[in-house]
Amino acid sequence: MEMVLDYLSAALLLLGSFFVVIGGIGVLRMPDVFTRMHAAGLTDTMGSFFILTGLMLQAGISGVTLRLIMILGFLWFTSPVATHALAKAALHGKVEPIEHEDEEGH
Amino acid sequence: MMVVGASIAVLVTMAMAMARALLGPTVYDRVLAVNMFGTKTVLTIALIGFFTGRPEFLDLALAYGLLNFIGTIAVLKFFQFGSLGASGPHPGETESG
Amino acid sequence: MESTVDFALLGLLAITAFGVLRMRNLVAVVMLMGIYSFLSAALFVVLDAVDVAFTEVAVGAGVSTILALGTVALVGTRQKRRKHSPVLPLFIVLVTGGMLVYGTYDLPRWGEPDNPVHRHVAPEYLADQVPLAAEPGEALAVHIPNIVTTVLASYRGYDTLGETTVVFAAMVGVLTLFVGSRRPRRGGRPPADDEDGDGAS
Amino acid sequence: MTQRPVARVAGLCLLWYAMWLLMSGHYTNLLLSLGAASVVGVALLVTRMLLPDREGAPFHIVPGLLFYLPWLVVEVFKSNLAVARVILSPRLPIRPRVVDFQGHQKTDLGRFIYANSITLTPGTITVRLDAEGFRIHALTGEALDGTEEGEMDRRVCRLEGAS
Repeated sequence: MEMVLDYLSAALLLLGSFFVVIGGIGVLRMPDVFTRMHAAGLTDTMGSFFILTGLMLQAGISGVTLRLIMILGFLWFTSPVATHALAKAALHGKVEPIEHEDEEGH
Repeated sequence: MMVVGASIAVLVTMAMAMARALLGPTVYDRVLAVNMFGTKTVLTIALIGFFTGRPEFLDLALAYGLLNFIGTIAVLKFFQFGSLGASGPHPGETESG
Repeated sequence: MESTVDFALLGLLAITAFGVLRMRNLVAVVMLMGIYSFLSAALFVVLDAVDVAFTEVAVGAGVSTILALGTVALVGTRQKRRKHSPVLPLFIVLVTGGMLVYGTYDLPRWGEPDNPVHRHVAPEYLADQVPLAAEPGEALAVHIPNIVTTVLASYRGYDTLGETTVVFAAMVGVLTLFVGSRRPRRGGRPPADDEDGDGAS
Repeated sequence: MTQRPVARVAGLCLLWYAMWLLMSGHYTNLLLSLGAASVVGVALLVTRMLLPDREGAPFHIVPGLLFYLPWLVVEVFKSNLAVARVILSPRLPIRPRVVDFQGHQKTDLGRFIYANSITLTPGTITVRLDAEGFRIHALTGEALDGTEEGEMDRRVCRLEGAS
């Protein structure tokens, strides 16, 4: 049982690391601020979800897990609001989103 | 230990977010990078707490998450509602870093 | 492993510092300062200085960013080219840095287990064994469950009070400057347009 | 209004105190009373700010949320995979578009949940939300024209209706 949990936790952490790094790459590769927000969303949603769930499995049922759940909840509630505020502010600041139909970006 | 691997992954992403903050080009890219950096700091502290055996540091991570959000919102409000005064160009314009 | 994280964080810190130095756009500099704060806070956590880490994030990443942006709003977003030569400041920095490095030779060796810093109060603080009363065993044995709160609000209570006073004074100062600059703006943009339903709740 | 404001505030107080107890983990008389005092203080503050209304303390959607959130996590995971594939492909096949559309939610809370759910799934971001509807920035065509959006709309409607 211990070992199953350990392996499961490691797998979740690996998945989380995967999404976090991909999101980071995306933030570097994407051509404008709006498309970069999508990539940053990757790290904020599934990256944090898998990493924090992986840690929860290691912590077991305790106050630590409660705190991890709260961190996850805060991140998932605040990240879309922050992204929306950023998008709205960027539009307000006259940043036009690029709209390609056929050519590739960048 | 996968916790170590995850920490390294998060640190690498922090470096990439910082590259984005350095490159810009608009101020909103930088805000995005700082916000991302903040959430990655939360994850880093959670992970560090685990591999140093001090998960009590999660209280800090909790506070960081909220402060990061409030900071981002405050900064964006600042840009949007134009309390940037009459001096200087609007920060939304592309600037040469 | 812990040292790897230390070095990674320190490296990022150095890059951020150089970025702050090289950039001429002050808004970008303020954003980088926010990153700098988060990095140094993470570093403080690695070094077990939880109270400093907490203050760093609350003050450094939270309030200072806003204060610095307020200042930038007043002075403009471009850094002026400097007119004086950098020789004298460089000299002063080198001398001061050299003196500080010289001073470190008098400090106890870093990482020795029987250094005063490791033997004095920290273990007891962290173990949460010390009652708040002057003498152990007295009636006032409040065990605050949270390390950060214990160190920040109890053992270092006056220190924290001083810090918050300084930050509050700085904030009031900047706000006073804002009040002074409230004349009709050139752009004439309305201060708020609340057409959106959700806002930033 | 199915619940009176007093009941709402009382519910919030209970929630906060439970959270406080779980977070502190130490149960001495002094700490318990300090916690109760802070809960009362916060309750007075938010009541003065008129926050605990149907939007500020939406207890009525909690049962629906228990069904909605797992579904949302799965959706977020799927769109994460899609965006990850886009990022990793060497030619970066993005086709960003901005589209307007209408949601069918009746309350502000429903619109809020829908807009945030859209933003939470990578590949789509709500950039604007007002009385006329939603404006979405989509990373690719597929992120937008899947049936997921209609499905999400339906589910959020059910969530806000299940009071």
